[in-house]
Amino acid sequence: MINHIVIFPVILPLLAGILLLLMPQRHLLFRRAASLAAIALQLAAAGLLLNAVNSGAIFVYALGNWSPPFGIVLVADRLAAWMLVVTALVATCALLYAVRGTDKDGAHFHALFHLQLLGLNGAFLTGDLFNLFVFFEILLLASYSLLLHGGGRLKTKAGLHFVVINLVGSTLFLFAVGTLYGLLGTLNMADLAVKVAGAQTEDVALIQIAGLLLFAVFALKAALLPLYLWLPAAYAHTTAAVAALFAIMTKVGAYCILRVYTLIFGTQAGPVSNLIEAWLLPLALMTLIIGVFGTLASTRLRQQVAYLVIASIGTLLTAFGMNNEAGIAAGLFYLPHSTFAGAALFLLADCIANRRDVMEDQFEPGPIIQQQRILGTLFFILAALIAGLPPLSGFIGKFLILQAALPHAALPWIMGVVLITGLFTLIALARGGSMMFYRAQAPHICHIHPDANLQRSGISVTTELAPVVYLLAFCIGLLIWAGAITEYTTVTASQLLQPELYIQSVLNLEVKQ
Amino acid sequence: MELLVSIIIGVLTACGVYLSLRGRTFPVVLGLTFLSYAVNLFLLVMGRLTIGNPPIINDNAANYADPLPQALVLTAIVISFGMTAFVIILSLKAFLEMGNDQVDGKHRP
Amino acid sequence: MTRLLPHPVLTPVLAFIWLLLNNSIAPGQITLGLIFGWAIPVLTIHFWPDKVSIRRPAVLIRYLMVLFYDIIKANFTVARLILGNTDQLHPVFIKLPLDLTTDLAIGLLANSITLTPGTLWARLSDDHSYLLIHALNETDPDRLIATIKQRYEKPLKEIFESC
Amino acid sequence: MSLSLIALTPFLGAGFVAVIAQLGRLHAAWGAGLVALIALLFLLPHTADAFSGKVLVHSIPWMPMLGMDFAFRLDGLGLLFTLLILCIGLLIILYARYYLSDRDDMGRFYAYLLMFMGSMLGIATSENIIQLLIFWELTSLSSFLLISYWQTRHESRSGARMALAVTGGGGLALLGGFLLLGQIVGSYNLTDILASGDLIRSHDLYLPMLILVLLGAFTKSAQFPFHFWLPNAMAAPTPVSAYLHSATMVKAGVFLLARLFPALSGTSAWFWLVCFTGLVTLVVAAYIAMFKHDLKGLLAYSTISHLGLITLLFGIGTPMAALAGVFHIINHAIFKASLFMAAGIIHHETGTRDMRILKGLWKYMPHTALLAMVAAASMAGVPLFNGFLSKEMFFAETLFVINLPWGWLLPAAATLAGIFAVAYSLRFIHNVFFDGEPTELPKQPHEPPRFMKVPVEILVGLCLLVGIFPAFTVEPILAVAASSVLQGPVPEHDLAIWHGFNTALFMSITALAGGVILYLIRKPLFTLQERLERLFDFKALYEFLLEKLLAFASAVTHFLNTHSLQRMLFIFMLFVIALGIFGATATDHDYDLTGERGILPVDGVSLLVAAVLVAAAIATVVMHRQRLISLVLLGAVGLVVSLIFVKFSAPDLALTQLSVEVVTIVLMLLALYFLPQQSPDESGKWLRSRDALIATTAGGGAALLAWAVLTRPYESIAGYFLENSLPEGGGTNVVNVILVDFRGYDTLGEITVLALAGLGIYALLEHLKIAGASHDSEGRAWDEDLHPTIMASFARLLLPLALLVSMFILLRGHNLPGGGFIAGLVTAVALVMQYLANGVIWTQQRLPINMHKVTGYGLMIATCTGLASWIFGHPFLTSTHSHIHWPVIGEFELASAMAFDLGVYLVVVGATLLILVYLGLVHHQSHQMKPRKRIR
Amino acid sequence: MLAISIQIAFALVAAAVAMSFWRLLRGPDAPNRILALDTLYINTIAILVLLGIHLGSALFFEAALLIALMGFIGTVALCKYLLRGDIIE
Amino acid sequence: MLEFLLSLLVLTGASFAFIGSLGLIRLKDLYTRLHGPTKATTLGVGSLLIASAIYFSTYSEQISLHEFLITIFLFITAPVSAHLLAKAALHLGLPSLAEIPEAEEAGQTEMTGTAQTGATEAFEKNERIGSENASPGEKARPEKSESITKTPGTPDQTRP
Ligand code: NA
Ligand code: NA
Repeated sequence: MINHIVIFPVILPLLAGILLLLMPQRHLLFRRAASLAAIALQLAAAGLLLNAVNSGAIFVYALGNWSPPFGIVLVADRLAAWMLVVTALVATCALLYAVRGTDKDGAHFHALFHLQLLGLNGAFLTGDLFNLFVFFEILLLASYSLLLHGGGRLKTKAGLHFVVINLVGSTLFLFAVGTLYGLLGTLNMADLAVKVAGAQTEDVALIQIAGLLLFAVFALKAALLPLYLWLPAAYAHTTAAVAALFAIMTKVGAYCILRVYTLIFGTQAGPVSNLIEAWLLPLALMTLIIGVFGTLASTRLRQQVAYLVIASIGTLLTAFGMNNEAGIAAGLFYLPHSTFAGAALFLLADCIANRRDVMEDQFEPGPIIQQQRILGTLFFILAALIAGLPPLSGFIGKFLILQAALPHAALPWIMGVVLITGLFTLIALARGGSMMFYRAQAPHICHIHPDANLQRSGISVTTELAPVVYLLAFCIGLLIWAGAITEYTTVTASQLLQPELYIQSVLNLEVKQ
Repeated sequence: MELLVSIIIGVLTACGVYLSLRGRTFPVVLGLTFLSYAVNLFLLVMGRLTIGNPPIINDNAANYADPLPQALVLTAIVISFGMTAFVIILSLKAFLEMGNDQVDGKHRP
Repeated sequence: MTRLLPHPVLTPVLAFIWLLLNNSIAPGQITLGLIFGWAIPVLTIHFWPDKVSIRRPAVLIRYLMVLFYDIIKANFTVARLILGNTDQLHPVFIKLPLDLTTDLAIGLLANSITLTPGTLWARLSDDHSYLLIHALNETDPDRLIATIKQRYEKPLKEIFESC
Repeated sequence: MSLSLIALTPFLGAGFVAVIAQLGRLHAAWGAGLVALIALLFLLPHTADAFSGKVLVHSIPWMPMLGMDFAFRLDGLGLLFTLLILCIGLLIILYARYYLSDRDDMGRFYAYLLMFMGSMLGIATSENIIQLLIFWELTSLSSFLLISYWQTRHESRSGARMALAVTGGGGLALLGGFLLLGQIVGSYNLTDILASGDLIRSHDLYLPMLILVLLGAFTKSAQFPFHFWLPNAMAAPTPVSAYLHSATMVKAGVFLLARLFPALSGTSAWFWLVCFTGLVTLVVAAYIAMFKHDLKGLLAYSTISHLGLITLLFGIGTPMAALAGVFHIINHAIFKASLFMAAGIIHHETGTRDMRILKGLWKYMPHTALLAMVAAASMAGVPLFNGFLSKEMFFAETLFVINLPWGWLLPAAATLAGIFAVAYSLRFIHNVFFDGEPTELPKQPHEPPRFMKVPVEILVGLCLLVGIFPAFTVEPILAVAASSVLQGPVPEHDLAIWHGFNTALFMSITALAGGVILYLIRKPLFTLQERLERLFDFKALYEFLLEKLLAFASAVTHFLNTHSLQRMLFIFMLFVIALGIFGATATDHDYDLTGERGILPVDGVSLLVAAVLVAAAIATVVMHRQRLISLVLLGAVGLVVSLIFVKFSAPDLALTQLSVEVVTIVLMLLALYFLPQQSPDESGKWLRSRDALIATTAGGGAALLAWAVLTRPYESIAGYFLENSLPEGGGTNVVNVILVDFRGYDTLGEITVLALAGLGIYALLEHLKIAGASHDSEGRAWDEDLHPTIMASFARLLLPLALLVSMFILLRGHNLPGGGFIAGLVTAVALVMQYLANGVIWTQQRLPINMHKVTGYGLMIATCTGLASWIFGHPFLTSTHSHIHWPVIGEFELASAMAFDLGVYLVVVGATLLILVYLGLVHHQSHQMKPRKRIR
Repeated sequence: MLAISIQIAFALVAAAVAMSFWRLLRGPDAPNRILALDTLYINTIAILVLLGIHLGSALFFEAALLIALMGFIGTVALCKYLLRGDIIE
Repeated sequence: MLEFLLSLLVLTGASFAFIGSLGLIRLKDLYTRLHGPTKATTLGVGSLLIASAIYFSTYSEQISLHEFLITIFLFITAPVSAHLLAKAALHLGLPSLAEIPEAEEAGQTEMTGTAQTGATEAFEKNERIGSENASPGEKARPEKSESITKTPGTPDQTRP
């Protein structure tokens, strides 16, 4: 019996994208409804898949009914399902925020949005290295367009940089895939894992090079030091809903690092085992430091959140970089937290900027804003959340990461950097928040934006902030069900560190003609 | 022949890298095109060099070129075509919005 | 009728080309050729504002043979010129007054002139009254004009523009 | 169950209070009081058990995998703190109700206060140390809110931020310490930790763990040199100060010392670190307190000093010292809370806290003065007041090291601190209530409202009761608290005022007498202190460091991120090269670059063509600044690349490359129309050389990699495709069968990319308006012939032919070079030709097809072809094919892959034209705009 | 004999490629370079046809066909660019 | 016999292709050079295609005539490109050995071209010094210095 649910996360956004493209452009409400319905379906599909893989089984879906390693397979394991669920959740909130108005700032927002999800979901599910490249390209091209959605000078500049550097990255990806194929003669990741483990000593150096080039590609997507430079401007200048969705984008890089360097170049990889161990942890720690320096140096909130995203990727990859079960499990707990928190802050920053007239989100004393109380409270909570202060999920994540670091040789480094950067983050966020909320001057409230009044009537502030609150609620959910979730992530981590099951599930797949 | 191909790949890569490091959008686009040529050739020859034996099944052929890299390159060509088109238009937009075609929107006289 | 079969000439031509492309005269290919030969003109009908009609097919064939002969001959002439002392060349621009009026006929004339080595169509005057021709080595422009008018323009006029 | 509710009630109550505050200001106060009472109510059932020395633990499962539960604990120490927090909390709630003015938002205040109360209760009742830490950090957060309550004031904001940074930062250190502690013990439960003292003390990680834990405790308890946040936190409303700096916030630190005393103490590291810190804090803060003109400032430093005293006691480490420490915690909480409240009353009624202005208030508020005097006497350690008892115990304990060399220093320093304490207590009373007639007060002073004094009266009463009848009042709770601190029997002690003439009494007398004398000769000391203060300004130091940190962070951030693409790419390249070199060298195995595979001979034509390619590529680089020329050269490069594809048996690729090339050149030309015709020479020689070096290295790397792989023997999965292409895939063109069948999923993704490019470009071009140039770059006007007539007619002639060819390529693709991509591109090119020859509008009118739809339907067809296989119970994209025999026509092969290919075809046509058509429209509009000069 | 002739023919066409390319590099102006590129396209067709005969494979035909059909578009576009700037107004 | 015919055709074709490109080197101005490719297209490629048709008709099972399509397409397209090149050259005022009739000069504009005379010597001198980017006509023109003009139309839209 073929489990078709494996491919739902790919088919649904694809069909949604196509239908939204074919739908008459004038029926905005209709398109919004369709778009939301589609995301709801994806959420359901991801949830079902998560439930299915929770049994421990790995579902392999042979596309075109060609047996691996010849055809392309989708592989749904715990990790993939986890990523799918996180993506669907954050996308739902981003979309809910976008349908309030920013979706009509440019053409084809909804189609692009769903195709972006197609790229993300496809990347999480695929079991084929070249296919991963293809879905990278989908998610990248969609992200280029979404990034530029609505237009504007700064957006264009940031977009240009983002596009060009990613094009170079794509080229590098192909060089790496090509080399691997040229040496090992296969593209299926499970098969590659087998072939890499049995590689000839003559080929070891070349395989290493290919593996490391891949690392550069994934590090670029993940915005790991020194390849993070594209991110601050790109995330700070794009539309809020898009920035919120992009909170998951860097995690694709992290996902790929985790997948490829546990499966293909992991502990079982013989002569090239633990290929990036020497690189990942130091770079991740430095990324964390640089990200936090950026948050300290930021002069506006959205920029600060962008740097927080970088810092969170540093933290996440620190966890993965420990290359032990507890570390990976901790990272997998931290991943949704940082995604939700980052997304929520991007959305909130937009709400704040919209109310501060020309001050926007600059860290300068401005007017007292409408709904100061509720926005301030949310900001305070989200700041504590992302800074990793108790009792929210950020703290749990950080705690788990540090706990995982205890047996690690680099414990002093990890603990020192994580704790000190935590302090700096606290200082940075307290400064920014106090500047915007506490130093608000004059009790007058400005009404400058033409649509501002409409946006700020009582009902719409609820819908405006609802996505933020949902994201916050997800984080609280992470806290409350931390037990179940850490159990899931721990088993996931052990599944990743023992890739035999994955490899066998893929390579022993029986294809019925 | 292998050496020749390697050199070609190397030169195309070098030219692509050099051009993509330039400060104006147009040479950068040229550079990206070069890089895609380079990598397409690289991918193709990863199935090793075969002359005169296209992977088209017929009774006379003794052996065939590896068809898989070719399929991959075809995909890569089309993708890079889409990407190139996008970046061309984007650079046009950037030029319009920034008043010059410097990649960083800066104009150095 | 015009909508269903807009270009009675084009349909068989396309079908013929289809067979050429496929190197085959299998019944299936003939059918396909006819289908495309019919469908493509129907789809591209808007791109053809006026109908092409060949009034004197025999003259057309003779014209093509003349052209073919001229091309081969001129090829050798020009080859000698290029291999010889190129400093001795006497290139010249010549205005060729036109009697032809339809675009297609003028086009074919210009085409023929260019295909024949040694002469080159450079420009069509705005009022379509003459063609500017560049000749690689010509000392007697009037003779060239007369030759072209006699060998090419006259048959073309007969084929496309005779009433 | 109700154990866990003690700490959680205030949190729930905070929300409740915030809501009912909407009904009226005072509702908030009543609500808060009620909440505190309820929490007390939850505590009551357990008091008897706790008093009897039982340890109550209640767990709620949370993260079982990690052995982490929500676990609450109530023992003697916990009980003591819980009572202090709740009782003083209640008094503060009452006091604040009168203290806050009409302008202050009571709901917010009480909500924050309750959150803080809950956090403190959580610290006091946590069994799990990580949970303790959660509440610990929550006190930092909620105290931030409380201190910054008057947020419009600068000192409130900065004080709050400072407190948060220092205590929050300390909390992070504590997290580290607790993690290590958990690692050592193997459990985060206090029960286990307290039982593992020996294991902990002998562990390798003991010292780092101890330092981290102490960092947490010392920052929270404002120990030197982290003390500076506390005086700055005085910007908080006085009820907050009274609460935070008497019984709660700062006590959390010493609570931690007490809590972990059995596990951590008893080593020389503990002794030196804790004693030394406590001693320095005790003396320095007591000294500074003498000179503070601000009433609350004096109390703040006094608080620091007393915390130093308690810390020192725990540092001494004897059971008796620990008992004295617990006792002083109680006493200090009582007298310091009352003193803060008294200071608050004075401030409230006079409008100032400056002791240089405050004078002779005795006359106006004698009742308050009396209360303040009792509390101050207690603070000074005057007999009959509670402070005296614990202080004397402290003096006695300092003597235990007297036999060590320099051992006399400790009692001497303690006495000195005692002298200072007496002096500042005296100053507090004398300067405020006596010392002449008040003349400069902002307000006319009078006694406060009746109920504002009640809390002070209660506390002052306690000072006296405990001071006079210690054995009947404080002894039971002290004993049970001390026993839980010591995790064992409480040492013999006698809580009495009189213990006979002993050294401790002598020290007390010295302190009292010395204090009075010191106060009398204070004038010259003030001048000396003013100079010293500038030397040891920790707040300034903190701000300086913070400023430097920000400046450094800014410098680093801006140094790294210059928002320059060139820099990003440069770094990327460097990184890649570094990785490449690492990969090539970091291996234990020797290897040859060249493998063992035989190589193909080179023929002349190939050599020449390769030379042309290399020369063209290099020429493009050399001439790249002349854009049109570099484009022509690029065309040549592309052509040669397709020739290479042909040479190496890849006809499909050659076809694709050729068609893509045409469209790309057209696109680039379309863009170039608007762009400058030349690139200026911007990169200096150094930059060019640098880039050339990088480029050469990258190119060399690629070449070496290619060479290494090409010369190695080879095995791949290709055989499967060659074998199965015809029987299973139904086509002889294996490349095409891979594209539409074996790896059709890739292709589906790829056409999605193309469609996305179309959509994205459409979105980019929407509203893009750009004026065209009226002249070329050399200043020539454009040619007037828009659409050369003859070219137009030839283009039209070619259209049906090209379409026929594209159909030919589409249909044969499955078996021979061709397929949907190439066919689509040929169709697109045929139509592009029309645009070139006849212009956008003319062509558009004749091609009334929405390219969005074409793209969409193409994708739809491809997807639905894939979905159709579900009907037959096969996975997505499973193909089927069969030979159909049609009459007349003959054998026909039909494969579902052909439908897929049709989808591909449509997407390629749709997306390509979408791009060109909309760019064309931009061009068309450009002519309607005023022409602009060319920008070079 | 045919084999030798083909080798000679290859040499001749290769020389043609070299000369065309020389013009492409040398210029001196855009039309000259475009002309050179156009000639290169024609030379490529020649090479493809020769390769077809040389290797006895008909699979090069489509490439030659496409160049014949579409190669001129590059030339036309480039020339139109020189003439009008905007090539598809 | 067949092989001889094939060899002849192949050699003829290759020779004309060669001569066509040789023209690019030997001939002195663009207009004369334009005559080169026509040879390559017509007799050059034509002979090769005939050879190919004969070859494949002989050595494979079926008659191969599709080569003629290439010729047909080339005969349609090549003159168009040649024409446009000539037109562009005239427009740009490229130097010519032949005298350009007055009405056809590029001088419809403010051109100050020098190349109308068609004097061989002057032309050759020009070509020798002609730099990569400029025809002699362009060379004579003074450098234009133009300031940046902000393009109207799209105001900064950083925020909607
Ligand atoms: Na001619
Ligand atoms: Na005074």
